Amino acid sequence: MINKKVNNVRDALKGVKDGMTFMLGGFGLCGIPEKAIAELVKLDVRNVTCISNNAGVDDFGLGLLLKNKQIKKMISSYVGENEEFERQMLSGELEVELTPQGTLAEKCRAAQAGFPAFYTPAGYGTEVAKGKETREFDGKMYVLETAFKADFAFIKAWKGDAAGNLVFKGTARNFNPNMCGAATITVVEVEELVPVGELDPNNIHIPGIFVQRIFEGKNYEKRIEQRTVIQKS
Amino acid sequence: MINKKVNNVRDALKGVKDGMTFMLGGFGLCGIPEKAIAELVKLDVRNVTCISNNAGVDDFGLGLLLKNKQIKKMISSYVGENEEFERQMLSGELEVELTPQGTLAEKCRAAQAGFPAFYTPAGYGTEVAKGKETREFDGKMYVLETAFKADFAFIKAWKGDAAGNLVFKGTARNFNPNMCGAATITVVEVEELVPVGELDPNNIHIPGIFVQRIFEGKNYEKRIEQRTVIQKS
Amino acid sequence: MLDKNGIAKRIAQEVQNDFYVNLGIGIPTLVANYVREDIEVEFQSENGVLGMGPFPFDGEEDADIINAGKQTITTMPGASFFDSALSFSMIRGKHVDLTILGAMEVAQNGDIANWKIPGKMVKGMGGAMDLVASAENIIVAMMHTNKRGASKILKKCSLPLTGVGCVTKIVTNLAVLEVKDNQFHLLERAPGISVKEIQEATEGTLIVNGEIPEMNI
Amino acid sequence: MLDKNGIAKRIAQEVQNDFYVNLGIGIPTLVANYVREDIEVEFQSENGVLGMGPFPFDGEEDADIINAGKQTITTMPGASFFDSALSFSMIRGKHVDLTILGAMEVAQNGDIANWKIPGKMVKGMGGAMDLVASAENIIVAMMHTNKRGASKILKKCSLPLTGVGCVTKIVTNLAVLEVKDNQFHLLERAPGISVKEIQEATEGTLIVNGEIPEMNI
Repeated sequence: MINKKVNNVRDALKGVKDGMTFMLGGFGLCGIPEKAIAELVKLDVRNVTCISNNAGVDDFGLGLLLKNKQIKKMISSYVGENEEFERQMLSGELEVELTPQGTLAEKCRAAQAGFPAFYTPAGYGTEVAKGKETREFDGKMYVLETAFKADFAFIKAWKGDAAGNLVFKGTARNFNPNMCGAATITVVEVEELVPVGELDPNNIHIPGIFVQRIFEGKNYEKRIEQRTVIQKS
Repeated sequence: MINKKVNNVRDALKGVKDGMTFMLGGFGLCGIPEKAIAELVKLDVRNVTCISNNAGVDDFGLGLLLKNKQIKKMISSYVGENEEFERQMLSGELEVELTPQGTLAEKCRAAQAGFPAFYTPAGYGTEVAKGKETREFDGKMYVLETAFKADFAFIKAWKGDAAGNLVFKGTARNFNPNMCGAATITVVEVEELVPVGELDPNNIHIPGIFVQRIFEGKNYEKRIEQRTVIQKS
Repeated sequence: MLDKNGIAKRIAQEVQNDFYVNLGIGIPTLVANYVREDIEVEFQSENGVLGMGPFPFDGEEDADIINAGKQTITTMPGASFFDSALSFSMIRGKHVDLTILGAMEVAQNGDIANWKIPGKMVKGMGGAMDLVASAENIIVAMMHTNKRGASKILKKCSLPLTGVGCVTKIVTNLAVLEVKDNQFHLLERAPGISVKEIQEATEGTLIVNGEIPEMNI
Repeated sequence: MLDKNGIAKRIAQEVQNDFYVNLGIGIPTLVANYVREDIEVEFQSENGVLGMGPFPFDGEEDADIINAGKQTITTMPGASFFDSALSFSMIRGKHVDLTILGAMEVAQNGDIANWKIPGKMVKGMGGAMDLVASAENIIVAMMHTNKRGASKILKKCSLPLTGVGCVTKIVTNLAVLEVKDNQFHLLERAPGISVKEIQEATEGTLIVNGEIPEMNI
C-alpha cells in the first residue's frame, strides 16, 4: 500500500505558492475543502487562480479568500451568492471566467483522464464560444473545450484511507471526484480516516492513485446555505 | 420510481432486429451478459455489429454468435482467445475493427455522455489513426475519435433494482457501466434484483436513468478463462 | 394573472408519466409541488442527485444533501448520488426527458437569455447552458414582462444568450406559448387575461389562431 | 542467457518504492513475483483493479475477480475496482508510474510493434496503444531474437506499430538496453553472454560504451 497520509493541513499544503492555479471541490458550500481554504487564508498566498463551481458566500468558503483579496481570477459556473465577488468583478479587480457547469466538470475530468480537448454542445452560439473552435457533427454544432491545468486540487471527501481511497457522501460528492488527479498535486481532507482495508473495494468512489496527500480534518462546520424544512405538524 | 423491470430475457430483447449494432459488456468472459447472448442466439438475428472488448471463446460468450455466423462486424480491442474468430477474420467472412481499449471505453462513455468526439493520444502514428484527424496540443499529437452509435446495449450487473439502479462486482464491472445509456435501449441482466430502496444511494454505480429494461437472470455459468491458483501447502 | 405558484401549477400539467425532470432555480423548483400523484416522475438535480423528494422535516436536514438551488432536500427510495461529470452525462446525453428553467428573455426563434446583464449583474449560467444545448423538451417559466412592464417575449434577445433556438414552450403569468417557425403561438390564456392583454405584453410575433382557451388549473 | 523468469527478475529491479505499475500479459505478469518485499508497490490491471495481490488459493478463485490476462487473482488491502473508462483515465492521465509490456519488435527510435502480423495473426492491441501513448516510463520485456534467430531489436519496425517513439528501456534474454538518441545503448549483459553475442543479435545501431557489466540477478 502506497501511503498518502500526512499529519495535518500544513503538511498537506506544502509547496503552495503565489500565482498558482487551484481546483477546489464543492457545490455552493456543500462538500468544500474547509480546512484547505482556512489554511490558504493563513498562508496568505496571493494572485491565485481558483477553479471552483461557486465562489462561496461573503464569510465562508472561497469568500474568505476573496475578502482577503488573494484571488486574481475565478473560473466558475455560478457566482450569484456572493456580494463581495460581484463588487470585485464589476470593479475589475477580479478576473472572472464563467464556464457552463457541465463543461467545467468535464474540463476537470479531461485533465484527470489525459484528454487534451473535447467537443461539447454547451455554449454554442453564446459568449462562451467566442474565440473557440466550433464544429458540426451529425448536423449539430459543438464547441471545442480544453482540459484544465492546475497546480493543486483541494478535495473534501467523507471517508478515506491512507492509500488515498475516497468515499463521498450525498451531494457533497459533486466536483470532488472529477478534480482528483486533475492537478499536479491532489490534496484530500476527510471527515474520517479509516484503516486501510475497511472501505469496500467495490464502493470506492476514487481510487488512491489519483491522490497525493490525505489528512483527517476535525470539527467541520458544513454550513447550510438555504435551510429549507417542513414543520412537523 | 420509474419502473424498468421486465419479466424475462424475451421481453428484455423486444425490438432486436437483423442488421442492428449492439454493445456488450464484459472483459474476456468476465461480466458478460450471458442471458442476452443466449437469447440472441435463439432469436437468430443476423448481420449484426457487435461492440465488445473481446469476442468470447469458441463455445461461450460472443463465440456463440460467431459460431452461428450472426455477426457481420466486430469492434473490439483484443480477440486473441477465439480460433473461430481468427478463421472468419482471416478468410474475410468477418469484418473487424480493432480499437485501443481505452479508446473503446471512451467511445462508449462519449455516447453515454453526449460528446460527439474527443482527442486521445492512443494510436497516434499507427494504423488506428489512418483516415482520422490528428492534431497537436501542447506539443503532443492526438487522434480525433468519435462516439459510438448503437441500438442496444446488453449489460450484466451484480445487483439492481426495478428503478434500474445498478451495482457491479469486482472486475466484472469493466465496460458495463460505460455502455449504460450509450445505446438507444439499454438492457440489463442482474444476478439479484433487490427491492427499490435497498441499494445505498451513495454506492450505486449506475443510476437508473441510463437503463431502459432490467431483469433477473438465473444460474449464471460465469466461466473462468484462466483459472490460476496456488495450492495450499 | 398567475402568480409564481400558478405558473408552476400549469407547468406541472406538462410533466408526463415516467419522465426524468430537471428543475431550475426559482419558479421551476415549485413545479414539484404540483405534479399529479398518480404518475411516476423522478427529479434530477445537476449537483448530483436523482430521485429528489420533498424538503426535510425541521431538524432532519443534512448539509450534505442539497439541490442545485443549495436548498436542503430529501431523497425518495431508489435515489442515487453521483459526481458532476456523470450528472451532466445525464443532461448532455439526453437522458433527462424534460427541462424546466427560468429566463430573463426568450426570442421567437427559441433563443433564451438568463445568465447575465452586462455591466450590472452576472450570476453565471450554472448548468443552464448545458441543459438548453442538449434537452429536446424545454419549458421556460417566466414573467411575461419585466418590472417596468416591458415585454420579455421578444423578436430577438437583447441580453447575452444562454442557448440558441432551443425553447419550445413558455408558461408565463399571462399565457402558454409555443415557439415554432420563428413565431410565438398563443395556446392558452391565464385566468381572467384577454388575448389583447397578451398581445400588448408580447413584443415578438404572436400568432393567435381561433378561440384561445383559458388555462385549466 | 535469461529465461522468462530471469527477464522478469531483472525488470523487477526497476520497480521503485511507491510505484503504481501496469503489467502486460506474458513475461510482464511474472515481474510481480520478484519485486523486493521492502518496497511499496501497487499493481494496476486495465480491466479495472488497483492493488492486485497473488493468485488465489485453489478453491478460493472468483470468476468476477480477474486481471487483464483473464487470470483469477486476489486483491490486497486498499484495493479498488472501477470501470474501464476510469481505468484508462489512470493510464492516459499519467497516474501509472511504470508500464511493463511485451513486444514483437522494438526500433531504435523507440517505436514498438506487438499487436499484429498482417495476414497471419491479429490478436489486437488491447490496452497497449493507450499505455504506450501516455506512459513516460515504459520497459519492454522480450526475447532478443525470434525463433529463427532474427533480431527483434531493429533499425525500423517491420510490423504495424503499437506506438511511436515511446520505449525507453528493454530487457531481453541477452541484455538490458536503453533507447536514446535514435540508438540502442547496451547497459548490461545477461549472465554468460558476451558483448559480441549481443551485437550479433541486434539489428539496430548498438552503442557499447566502455566495460559492460553483467546483470546482477
